[in-house]
Amino acid sequence: KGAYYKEKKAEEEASVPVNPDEEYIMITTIVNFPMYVNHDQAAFIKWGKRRGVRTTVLGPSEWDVASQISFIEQVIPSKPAGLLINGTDPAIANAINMAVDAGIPTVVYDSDIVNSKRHAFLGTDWYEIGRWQGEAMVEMIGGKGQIAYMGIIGLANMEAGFQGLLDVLKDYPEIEVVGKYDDKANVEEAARITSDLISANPDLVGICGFDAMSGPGIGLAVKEAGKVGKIKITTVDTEPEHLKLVRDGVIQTLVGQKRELFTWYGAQFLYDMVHKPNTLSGDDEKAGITNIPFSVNTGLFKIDKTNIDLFESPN
Amino acid sequence: MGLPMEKYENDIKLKLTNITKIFPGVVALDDVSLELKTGEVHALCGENGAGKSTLMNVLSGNHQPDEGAVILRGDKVDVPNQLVAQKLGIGIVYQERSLVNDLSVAENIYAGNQPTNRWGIINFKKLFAQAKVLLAKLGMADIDPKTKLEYLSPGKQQMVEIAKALSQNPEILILDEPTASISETDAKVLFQIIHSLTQEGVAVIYISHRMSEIFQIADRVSILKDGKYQGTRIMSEISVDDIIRLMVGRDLVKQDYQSHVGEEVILKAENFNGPDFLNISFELKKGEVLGLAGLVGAGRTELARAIFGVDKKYEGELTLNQNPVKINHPMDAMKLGIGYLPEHRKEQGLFLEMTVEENIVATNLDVAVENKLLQFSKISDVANSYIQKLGIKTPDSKQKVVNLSGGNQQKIVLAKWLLLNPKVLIVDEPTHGVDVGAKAEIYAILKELTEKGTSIIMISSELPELLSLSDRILVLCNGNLTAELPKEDFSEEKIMHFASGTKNMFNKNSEKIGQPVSAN
Amino acid sequence: MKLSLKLLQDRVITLSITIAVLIIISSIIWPNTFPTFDNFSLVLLNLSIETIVAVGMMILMISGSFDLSVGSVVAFAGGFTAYLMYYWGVYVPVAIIAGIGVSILIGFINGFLVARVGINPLIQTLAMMGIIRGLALMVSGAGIQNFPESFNVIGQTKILGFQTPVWFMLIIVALFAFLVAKTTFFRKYYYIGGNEKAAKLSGIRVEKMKIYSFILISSLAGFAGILLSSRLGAAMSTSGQGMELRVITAVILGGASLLGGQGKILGAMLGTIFMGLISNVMILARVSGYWQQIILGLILILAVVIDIILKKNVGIAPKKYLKKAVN
Amino acid sequence: MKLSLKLLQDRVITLSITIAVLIIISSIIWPNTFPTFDNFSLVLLNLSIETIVAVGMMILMISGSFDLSVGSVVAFAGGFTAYLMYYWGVYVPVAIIAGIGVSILIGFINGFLVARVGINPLIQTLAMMGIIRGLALMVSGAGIQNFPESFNVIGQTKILGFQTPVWFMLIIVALFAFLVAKTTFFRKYYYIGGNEKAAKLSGIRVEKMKIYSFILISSLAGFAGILLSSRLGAAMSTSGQGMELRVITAVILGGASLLGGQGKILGAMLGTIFMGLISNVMILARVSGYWQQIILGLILILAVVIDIILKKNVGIAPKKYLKKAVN
Ligand SMILES: Nc1ncnc2c1ncn2[C@@H]1O[C@H](COP(=O)(O)OP(=O)(O)OP(=O)(O)O)[C@@H](O)[C@H]1O
Ligand SMILES: Nc1ncnc2c1ncn2[C@@H]1O[C@H](COP(=O)(O)OP(=O)(O)OP(=O)(O)O)[C@@H](O)[C@H]1O
Ligand SMILES: [Mg+2]
Ligand SMILES: [Mg+2]
Repeated sequence: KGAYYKEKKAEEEASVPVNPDEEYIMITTIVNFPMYVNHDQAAFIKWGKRRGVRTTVLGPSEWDVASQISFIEQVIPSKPAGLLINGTDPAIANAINMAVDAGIPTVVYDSDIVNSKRHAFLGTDWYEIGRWQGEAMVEMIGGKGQIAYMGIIGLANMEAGFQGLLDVLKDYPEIEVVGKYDDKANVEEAARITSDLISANPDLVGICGFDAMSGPGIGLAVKEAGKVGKIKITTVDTEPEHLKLVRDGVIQTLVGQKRELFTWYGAQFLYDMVHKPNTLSGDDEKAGITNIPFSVNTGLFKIDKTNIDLFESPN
Repeated sequence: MGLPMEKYENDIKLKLTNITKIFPGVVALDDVSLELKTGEVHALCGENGAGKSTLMNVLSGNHQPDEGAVILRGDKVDVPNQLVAQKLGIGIVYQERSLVNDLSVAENIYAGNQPTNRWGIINFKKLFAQAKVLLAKLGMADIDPKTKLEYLSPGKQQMVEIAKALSQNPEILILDEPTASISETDAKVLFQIIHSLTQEGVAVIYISHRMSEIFQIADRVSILKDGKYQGTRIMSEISVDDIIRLMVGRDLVKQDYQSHVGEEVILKAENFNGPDFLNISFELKKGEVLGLAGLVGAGRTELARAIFGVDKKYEGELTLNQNPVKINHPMDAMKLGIGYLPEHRKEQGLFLEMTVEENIVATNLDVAVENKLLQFSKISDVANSYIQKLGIKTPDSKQKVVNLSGGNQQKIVLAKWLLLNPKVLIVDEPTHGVDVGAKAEIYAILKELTEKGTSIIMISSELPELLSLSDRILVLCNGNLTAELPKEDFSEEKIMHFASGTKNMFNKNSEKIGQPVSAN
Repeated sequence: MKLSLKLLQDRVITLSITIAVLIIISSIIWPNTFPTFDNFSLVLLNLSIETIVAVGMMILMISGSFDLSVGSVVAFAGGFTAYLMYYWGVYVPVAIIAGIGVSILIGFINGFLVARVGINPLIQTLAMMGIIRGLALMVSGAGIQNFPESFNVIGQTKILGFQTPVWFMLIIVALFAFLVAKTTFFRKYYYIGGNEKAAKLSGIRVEKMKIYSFILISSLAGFAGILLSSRLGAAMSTSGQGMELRVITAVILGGASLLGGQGKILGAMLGTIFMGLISNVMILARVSGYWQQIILGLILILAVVIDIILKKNVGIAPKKYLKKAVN
Repeated sequence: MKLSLKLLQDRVITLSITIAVLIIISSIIWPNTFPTFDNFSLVLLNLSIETIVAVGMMILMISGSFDLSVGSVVAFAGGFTAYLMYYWGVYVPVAIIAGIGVSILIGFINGFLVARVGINPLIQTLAMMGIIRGLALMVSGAGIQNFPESFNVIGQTKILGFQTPVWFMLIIVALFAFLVAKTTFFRKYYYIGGNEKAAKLSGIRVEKMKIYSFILISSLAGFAGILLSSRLGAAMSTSGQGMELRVITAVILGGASLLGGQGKILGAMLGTIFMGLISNVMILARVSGYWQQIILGLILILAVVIDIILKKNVGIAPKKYLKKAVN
């Protein structure tokens, strides 16, 4: 009898009609940032197509958290089915709460906004990204030598990453960190800093990069200085450029983030909050239950010479 | 000077027929026709705002006429822009400055048409050589054509303007108040050049407010009034008063002013030293008009600027009614009741893009303040009262100053200072480019001030006005005080002697001060 | 007729017209979402911070200068105040005063080096922008949160449906609109912008006045930054990035010119309102990705062209033209 | 003596002195790492792209204008060329010509709208900056790579120890230094910048000339962008971001003024070299994190102050002074 009951539910579920005007909105910052477009947004839009619901991506074109907040606030009146928000900075907490209070299912991805009322978070711990890079680097350089690292200074997630890296390195007294640099997510800047670093520190052995543009920039400068292989590079993200640089042996280790999963499942969570396939009580709302996971760590993955062939670039 | 005309027996070089030009609110030119003969010097007279410059701007392609035609050597031409005018052989010395500070003298002279090889590469050697010749021709052999223009004195810069026009060796040369800011000597050079040009058949249109000049060099004169053509006369058959009557529509009462010099010394300067002047000491009495004569670049303006606290780089004691004062900023001077009407109104006197009324109250916004707040109605009232008083020609007090003619602009600068009714007023070239009528009015205003007890220091390069207005004249030469002349020994040649340094009353400080940067 | 034409000379009028048209059209397209009190109050809230800075920028540009360091000052003042409250437990009012104090100091340094020493304002304020951004990173690093409630209320309270920043904006705009129009002190900036030499010869203490204008914009930026921290309940070292250009754009849209001598305070607010409405409309239209930048750019150009066309109907346009071309 | 003082009026000289001093001191402090051929050639390589743009910016600023859209044009031209080669398999030379072609078009639009229609250059080029950045994202959103080798060699070949971009930079600087110094055509920009009205009155076609200058900078930026793609072996939609301000700063350091009429092409290169050396030296000095921005700012100010002090020694300083303060 119980079994029969379950099946019936399943059939109903399958036959829930989708409303094509049901709109799910993703709000990020630097909305045109290639890494976001190619991973987060691509997966989100793909999900929307599969589900037959409307997906919209909004956000300012610069890294401008205040503006991202204004985007969140300004879409709330239009009562979207759900909001998928890039957790760029703790400062967006108020805006998130505003959405939650307006009764809009709200999921945060990439970095958690702990002090907010968000219904769910999916992402990776940036601290871990730092640790992974650190461990890979330590192994490659045999625990000694000069290294430097760069990213966008002042961003909460980056700083967490830097911390992770430093925490690994501090166990290796023979490793000297020559400096922390701000490449402003700009290839030319990253390249300039790197080649200056190479001139300034002839026996530099490694560089760690933390934003999507660090890798290509560092790689370019290392190539141009003829130091390929002599200077080990670990960095984040898996753009075509990154993969190519790994294939060419310029970058040794990439730490990938499974960003597609952030938004695919993030969107799915929102959908499930709306359509309540699984109710956990007579009235979840009254019971104060959200019927989706509270926090999901999608985990990280590593790309290096050993597995690069499995990642074929779109180009 | 009728000679060239007969030589080219009356063949018409240029005809302007029924030219009309309308600006918003103003009919600048109303059906003006003009004939220009080969080899003549044709003077153009008219009050400020009569339309002289506008007519010339039409002729040289800077304005397009609303009606009328330009007929050059018999066939109708249209002059869409300055370049075409140049090609047609029309050269012009503008009333306003058309030079660039950051370029060399030579490049200013040959703006846009430097000598080049066939790939458009400038031949600087040739450029500087040509410029040198031209400068020499204009009596400026001492000036290196490589000098940056801004290092030249305002007067010399004006000569460069003239050189620029001549460099295109034009068939028709327009001179729009060329002598307004140059010295007598430079003017003489210019007149010689004009003469020799006419011999070669060049026709010259000469605009000036200085009657003496016109009678000196012109063959014929045409008169404009409020944009309307008043007729053309042969110089030999007309008198100054006739011209003025045609210009102004009435006779000018030519009065000579009585002095209002009091006893008490208002201002006393002792051993003033600065980059452009040396050991200047003088006294100024209540109600006195103290003339400051000198060649352009003599350092008069610098002295005035020093007293007024504009340029801090000078030393010397200044006493105002017996108590010593230190002036570090024009505001200090104004608080002490000293005013300064600067020499180059467009650069230093006016806010061209602002309205007439805003300009008039610039020195003293407080006149329009009621219980701590500005009242715009009051600004207009004050302004209008001065527009009346000085007879400033403007559609209304809200007109932008940039659209007014030179003379009216000058009156506005003067109004700024009357507003302050200062104890001491320094006026630097107060009648630059001002028509005879307005001049007379300005003289009257200045005298009226002295009557009320204001003392005036008057810098002027126009000796006649200096002689007629001053109670006493100081002559500067190259930064040195060379003479102090009481009214009884006023005479042009005396002053010229002291001004050019051939004579010196106080030989005590005859050591020359190094010429300022201007020289090299 | 003549009057109406003359009115079109005033950017405040022309821009108001443009904005009105924009509002009407949007209300027709999105009758339920656009012309709502909520929407407008949010639009105003989100442009309030920039408008407060724009007021200072307008005064600076009237005097013929500008300041690129405002964005950094916003971040630094907010961060510094936060730092004092969070790490040193300084009393809220004291911390705020300190935050505005340092902003004034920054403004003074800018003003002194530009007006007295004679450094080109672009270089000076650009350099300052870097320096202060660095200091902002120093004080607020990855960000500071958890302020005393008494601080958060400043920017998070709602009065008559509008959140406090909106009220602060309105007060500041009204105040300075009044001062600039009605006091001799602020009037002098028009003369300085109109012709600096003539202004000096008319007895205006140009250098001092310039220093004051830099102090004014810095302190407004500082206040804006503190207000932002309070509104967000957090201080970010990245806030205010790129604000300088957005503000200058708004102010020029509002009638200022890089040459100086022109502009009204009200114009500054209209400029930011126009920009704010555009981005609001684009959100409602769900314009996304690169289209956002493309369309924003096109609208900007369009807005200015409309303004020029309106002016052109009056004879003196060609000259206005030339002037603009020089700006 | 008098002569040497006169020389100090020329920013090219004063900046060269500053750079020389910087190099000497650094060579003393870091004898083995700083004064090496590798270091210099890398410094030059990293400033080559910006310098090519700076040449165009210098000419534009001599004429009294500027262009904020260059950074976007760099990204777009590079992306567009890459797009043609990669997706349509267009022949390398054709693709390059096309890339420069669109840049010329962009420049024409900027120039036309600024010079003829009379849009304020700041607004116009800022708007264009957004539009073109959007287009850049459109063509090379994901980033394009794997170009034909014949394209990559353009920017990746080494000749006499210098990589090709350095040579392109030197050629372009030399070429335009010559043209601007020696041809009537380019000299005209000094008249336009020095006194636009006077230029018109002297029969110079101001509007046409302005349009040409915008076309020139855009095509230089386009070329720079293509060169960058070739050097990177990839086209990235984010490249050139923030370049406009860095270039303008370098050009002003090199002697240009926002008022126009001043500057030499060589100055533009000296400006970028100075900036490049500073960041190089800072990394040698182990300056890192936010200290980089702070110290860079301080050095910028210092450099200008030195320049002013050098000039001050000459009599006419006060006049110059006044000018600067206005810039
Ligand atoms: N660009 C302009 N816009 C509007 N009005 C103008 C313009 N240029 C000149 N005017 C007006 O046209 C009239 C003639 O001016 P114009 O400069 O030709 O007089 P002028 O005879 O040269 O006077 P002056 O002897 O003072 O030079 C004046 O009323 C002036 O206000
Ligand atoms: N506003 C100014 N700023 C700086 N230098 C000036 C200024 N005005 C004049 N000079 C320079 O000062 C020097 C003395 O010229 P100045 O004008 O004082 O003599 P002047 O006798 O008044 O001649 P002018 O008849 O031209 O007024 C000249 O080299 C001139 O270039
Ligand atoms: Mg005239
Ligand atoms: Mg003088």
